[in-house]
Amino acid sequence: MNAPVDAIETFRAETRAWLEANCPPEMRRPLRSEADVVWGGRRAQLSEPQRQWLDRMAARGWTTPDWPSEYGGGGLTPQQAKALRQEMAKLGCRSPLNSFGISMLGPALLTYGTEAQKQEHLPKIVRGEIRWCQGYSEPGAGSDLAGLQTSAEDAGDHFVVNGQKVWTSYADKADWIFCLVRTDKSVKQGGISFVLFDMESPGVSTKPILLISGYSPFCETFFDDVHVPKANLVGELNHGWDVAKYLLGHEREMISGMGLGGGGHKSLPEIALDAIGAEPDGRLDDPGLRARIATFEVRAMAFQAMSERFMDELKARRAHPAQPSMMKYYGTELNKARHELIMAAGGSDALAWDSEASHGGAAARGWLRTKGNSIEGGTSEVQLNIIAKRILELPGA
Amino acid sequence: MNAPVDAIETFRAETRAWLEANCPPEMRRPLRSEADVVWGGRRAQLSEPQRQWLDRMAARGWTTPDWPSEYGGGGLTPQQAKALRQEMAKLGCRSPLNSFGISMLGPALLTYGTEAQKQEHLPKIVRGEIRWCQGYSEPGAGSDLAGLQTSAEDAGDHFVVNGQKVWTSYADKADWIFCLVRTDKSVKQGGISFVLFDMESPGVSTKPILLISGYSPFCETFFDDVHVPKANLVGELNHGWDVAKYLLGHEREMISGMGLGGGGHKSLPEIALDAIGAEPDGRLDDPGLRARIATFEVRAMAFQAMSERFMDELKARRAHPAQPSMMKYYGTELNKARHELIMAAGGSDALAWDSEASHGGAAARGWLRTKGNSIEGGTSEVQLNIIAKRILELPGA
Amino acid sequence: MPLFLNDDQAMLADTARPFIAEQAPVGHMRGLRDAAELTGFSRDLWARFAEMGFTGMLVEEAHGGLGLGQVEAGIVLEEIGRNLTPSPFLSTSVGAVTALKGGAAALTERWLPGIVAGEVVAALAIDEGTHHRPLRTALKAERSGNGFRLTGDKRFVAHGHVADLLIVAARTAGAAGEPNGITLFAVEKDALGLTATPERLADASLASRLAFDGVQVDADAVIGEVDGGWAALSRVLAVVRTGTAAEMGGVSAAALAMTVDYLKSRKQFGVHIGSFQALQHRAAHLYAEMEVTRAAVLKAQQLLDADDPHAERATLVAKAMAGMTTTLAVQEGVQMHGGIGMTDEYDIGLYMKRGRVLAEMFGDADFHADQLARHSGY
Amino acid sequence: MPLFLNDDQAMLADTARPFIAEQAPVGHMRGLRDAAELTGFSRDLWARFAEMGFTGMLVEEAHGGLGLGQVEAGIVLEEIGRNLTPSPFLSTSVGAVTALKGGAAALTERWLPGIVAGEVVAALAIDEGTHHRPLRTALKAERSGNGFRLTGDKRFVAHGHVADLLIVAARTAGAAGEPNGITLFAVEKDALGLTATPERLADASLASRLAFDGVQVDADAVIGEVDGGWAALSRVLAVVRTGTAAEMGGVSAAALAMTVDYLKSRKQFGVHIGSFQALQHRAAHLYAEMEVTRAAVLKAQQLLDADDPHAERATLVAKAMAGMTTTLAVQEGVQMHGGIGMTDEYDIGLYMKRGRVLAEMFGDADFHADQLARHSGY
Repeated sequence: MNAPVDAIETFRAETRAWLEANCPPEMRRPLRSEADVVWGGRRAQLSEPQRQWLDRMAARGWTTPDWPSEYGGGGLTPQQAKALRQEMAKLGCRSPLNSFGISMLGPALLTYGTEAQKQEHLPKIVRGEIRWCQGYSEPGAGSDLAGLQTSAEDAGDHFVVNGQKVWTSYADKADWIFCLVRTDKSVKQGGISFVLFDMESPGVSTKPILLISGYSPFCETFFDDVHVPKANLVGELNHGWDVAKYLLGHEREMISGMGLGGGGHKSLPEIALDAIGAEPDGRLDDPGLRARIATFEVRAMAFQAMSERFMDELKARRAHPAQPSMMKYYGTELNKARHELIMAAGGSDALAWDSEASHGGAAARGWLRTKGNSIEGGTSEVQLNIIAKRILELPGA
Repeated sequence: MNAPVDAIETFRAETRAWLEANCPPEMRRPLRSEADVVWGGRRAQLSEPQRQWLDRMAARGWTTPDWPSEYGGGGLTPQQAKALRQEMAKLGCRSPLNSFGISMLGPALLTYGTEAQKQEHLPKIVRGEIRWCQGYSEPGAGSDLAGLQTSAEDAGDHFVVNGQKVWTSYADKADWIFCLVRTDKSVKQGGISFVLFDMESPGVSTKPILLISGYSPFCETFFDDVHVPKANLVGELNHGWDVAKYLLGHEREMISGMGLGGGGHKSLPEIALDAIGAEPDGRLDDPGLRARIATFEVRAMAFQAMSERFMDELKARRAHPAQPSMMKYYGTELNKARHELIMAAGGSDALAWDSEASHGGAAARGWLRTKGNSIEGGTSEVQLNIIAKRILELPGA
Repeated sequence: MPLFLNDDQAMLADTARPFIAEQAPVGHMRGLRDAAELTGFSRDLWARFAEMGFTGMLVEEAHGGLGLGQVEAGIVLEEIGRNLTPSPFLSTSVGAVTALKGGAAALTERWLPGIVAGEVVAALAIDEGTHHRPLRTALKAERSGNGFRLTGDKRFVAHGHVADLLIVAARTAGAAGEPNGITLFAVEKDALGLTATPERLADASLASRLAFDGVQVDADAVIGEVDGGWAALSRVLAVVRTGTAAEMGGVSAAALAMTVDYLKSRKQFGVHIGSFQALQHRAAHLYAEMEVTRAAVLKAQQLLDADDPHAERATLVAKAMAGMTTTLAVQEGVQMHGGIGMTDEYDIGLYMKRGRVLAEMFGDADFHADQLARHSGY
Repeated sequence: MPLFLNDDQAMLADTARPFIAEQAPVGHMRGLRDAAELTGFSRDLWARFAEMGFTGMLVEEAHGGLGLGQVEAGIVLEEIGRNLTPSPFLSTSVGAVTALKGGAAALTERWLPGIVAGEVVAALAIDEGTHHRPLRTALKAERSGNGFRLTGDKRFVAHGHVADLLIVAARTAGAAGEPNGITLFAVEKDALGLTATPERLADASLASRLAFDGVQVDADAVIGEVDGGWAALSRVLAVVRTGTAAEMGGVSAAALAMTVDYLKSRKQFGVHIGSFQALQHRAAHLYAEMEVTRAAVLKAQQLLDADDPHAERATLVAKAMAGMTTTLAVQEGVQMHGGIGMTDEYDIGLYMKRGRVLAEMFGDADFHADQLARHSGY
């Protein structure tokens, strides 16, 4: 299966040349704030370079490099996809498209979707035409998905959905939702199905939740007699858990990636040196902070190796099925630690909330945003429970 | 109740003068190893300065400054006792006598003992004539004292004791034991009594436990038909728990005191500077270790204030009854942290195990010894359970 | 002196706690924030602080104050922290009053009555870079005419845009990094050439950047000795650092209380989440850190009040501990609240923001631990 | 190359694990310790290492070795760590072999066959102070006759008292702290003027202080370039630091496994202590640290084997992570074992001692984090 080394090196060289020729210079600058991230969708407002970069990458299927080309994906081997990622990182290319369609729904559809569902939805995800959101959590349920209340009643060729979701990421900006609904009230663990529907369907409404960061990336989402065609059921009726769990694993992978920082941002030592300066011998002029940053950098680089190992093991189907919990736990805790250090490095400047010089309080708001990393997608405590039970096989209480 | 300030200052000045005149110079040098600690007892082998220092202090009752003078104690007020401690610390005077009699049994006898018991035992504790050990833990019971098995059967004017204890501190060197025994097998929580007996009684045998430090401060202790006069019952029959709990509180206080270090030892920064040296501007020439030591010093000084506050609150009967658990937890964890740093500061020298230059591996053995601090006298986990339940009033599982 | 509040102090706490909880609970701060209020605090509340005697509590009785000490100021500050009350109390009634005590009679007469009356607000202009480094004070004060001309910038000056009085650390001699050559000035609002640019911080408080463009002050604006201001500045820093630590104690205490309440009420998987042992242990650990920190802060206050030579060390310990403990308290608070802890609607996030600002103010835990190490000779 | 063991490496692991577990389990180390054995390891076992090909696994096939790399050496070292096996494998088959690879043909021919055959044991004489500071090498090597005279002291030299070959870092020019002027020497046992004083360490291993009292060596004892030994020394340090990290991986893995077994079997208050959530979370956290550390170590090994320019950085990360993680693993191990963890009878304490020695060896986590910071320019 492994491509010979020289074939990979040829691919790498061609890729680099193509990226250099096709990635607009604006798309090779560090992201300054969350507003610079391209999410796509019907209502997306992209700058010219963003649009160019997205279209060029989508044309090659490189917004989803390892998806099959029949659905618009890049059809790359794991080695090629890794080489592409590495070359993009070297040139500082931004990601052309961020999307829950790519990171969550797509893999689930590839595994559980019907051929018609794949043909309908995957190409639009690749091209960034449809923006997806996820409807899992409900008020009062938190990490405990078993208490799911949103109901879908059988009405012949469609379901009638009623209920309320919470923590729906960007529901107010999304075009479609993938959603867990209860289709059988007589059981607790089963009886849940995984459905897709358009957010413009009659009866759908959203209400943004103001977060401590001052942003509203999440919504409360309400369903009032929403009609969902049965063709939009993914996987088997009453077995939506399987799809959801598969997808949660992918979500944890994605969130755990945050621990790596990077993504074109200034490095933590750079931030600190800029804000604080150096002693004559070049050491950061704050010995306590320097020691804490150095220890953090050790962990961050080790986690970078771990992420590489994890991806390699996943591809080779050697990863422990609960390993995504470890990655999610470590990656999100690391990302929180990074932002605590960014705040310490920035000093009083990092406390600014809305000044222009602070890019609208980017440091402080980014810091507060990361506090949710270890809550969303299963809290750190839930991940530790999973590791203890499923990997260490410690006894239940 | 408070003595006027000038009376205290007079006492302080007189005390200092007396200490300067009476504390032998050898007893004002830092302890080099555990062997320098005076425990007293029938078989104690004291150096001449140790003997002098003990006898002079005992004559004034200052081995137990705040015990009533009718039992040989110093009869000092809390203010005077504090002034004595402070003056001893200033002059670097060693403690004349360490003893479980002083730190544990004495306070319990003062509260629960009969007049005859007080008259019999307290003066000998003050003078270091009898060395005591504690028989609480049993094999397999650990922190769970309710599973106590050692039995004491009623045989008229005496009990017949059979069973086994473990983790009996210095049982092989002690003269007498205070011991929990089961006097009623029909109940679980009650049915336990607190008795005293001579370790030379027929049927008592001990077996030292070799620890990872290479020392054997603890023993397994076996009782085979040991006769214990009923006059040696402390407190009420079947209510030994009350005495034991009272005493455990005192043990926790004592162990928590370890976090303070001091006691004539070299300070952590001194150890580090000696082993590593300084940069030209005087900073320790190991920036990471320096930062860790500085953070530790912050905690240690804060805990010193906490210890002062705790003693003051205890004296004023304002301390939360579960506060000793907090002190025990914090103090022992701090002491472990101190010794981890001592090892890091000492580098390869601190790893030596039996060379003369290393005082017989004092650093490494001391470090390993501290690992037991957070286990003995109730583990850190047990203390945290107590804080959560009794202070924060969090619900049971 | 025992290391707990004496009867008078306990009585003050019994007064201050309900007073501030009623007059300025968290909703008070939310109101100012949501109205995008530009003063940064309520002048009405400040007047009521004066009625209570708080504004002048450190001022000697001869000047109309209560003649109390740092322990008492800390009691008020703890309640301010507990309720996230926006107030110029620390900069005015603790920082500026301490500075003025070392000044000439003309200065104290000029300013103290207004402070006691709740009519004057003061701000401390110390930091120049992103981090608190007072020894590196570089704002230039050159002799000029009957006084001095001040040139340079200050930042992170809480209440700087509305203060009637600015306590300014400036350099009259020597180089940045040297204690000698620092001079403290009492500068009046509206001095020519002085511009204050207020900036909203994460906790919704307002701090200013100050530009001194050749600001002319009279010689009697000097507090204490010319070139010899380091000692006076150190005294001011000792009390405001300790005061900040006391305020942080209130922030942590409220965060823990709120979190423990949540743990007792919230159910998941059918049981109260407060019964999960992992959370219990973390809450208990936090409690221990908070108790130890509280003792360190009280110790610093008592030593300051006793003019003890060890007070400075104790102050470093107090502010460093407060930094570490408050950070832990708010982090655990948000995490244990789960999703709702991330919402603006719940208060715990406001405590996280305030804790962060206070952790930075007058030096963070790294700074204070480093100072302690230098102090101890390593 | 994927970041997990390839098939050949997995096969080696499948061989090495039962081999070492059978030949040299913890009881083997206890036996040597309790007999107060003075060699510090078993020569019989060393001969069996040779039979397995381990001794020469890094030696090129042309010289009779297996021509393998750091990943493979790490596999053996992990098993050594897991079983606390006393062995000169790291200093001889990893450290000395790497040093000699950079030397003249005469040197490799003199030493490699003996190492491959399991007849030669080597030691690395690098540290001079209490802490690992190789740039500060000060042991003096002066030109004298046809060669050099070595004067000075070394310490913390594992196997130094029995080694046939000593790899010695010395200074031929420049001042302590400068990379230029360091020269590596291959010094034979029994050289005149060389005294080794072995010392028992906490983990029962023996490390020596070496006194060089004008030890005369020929010019061909120089490994590589005179004054240019820093590069060679850095290569040696990179592999032994990574190797030590691999051994520490075995120490942590065994400590965690032993602790998890204990948590599953021990009952208190009527339930398995492994069902207490607080302990579960701590064990799970430890697992995560260990997985991440394992990845960092493998990454360093792969980059070293690929001669990648980022290998040195990865090595710093690997040893620093191993230091922190192993320390956590053995601390949690002893604490969770409770009282019996404190007894010599149980193995967990032996892991704590070995972990501590390895954490110190070739630089602790503070040192490596500091190096990484300097490397990154801050």
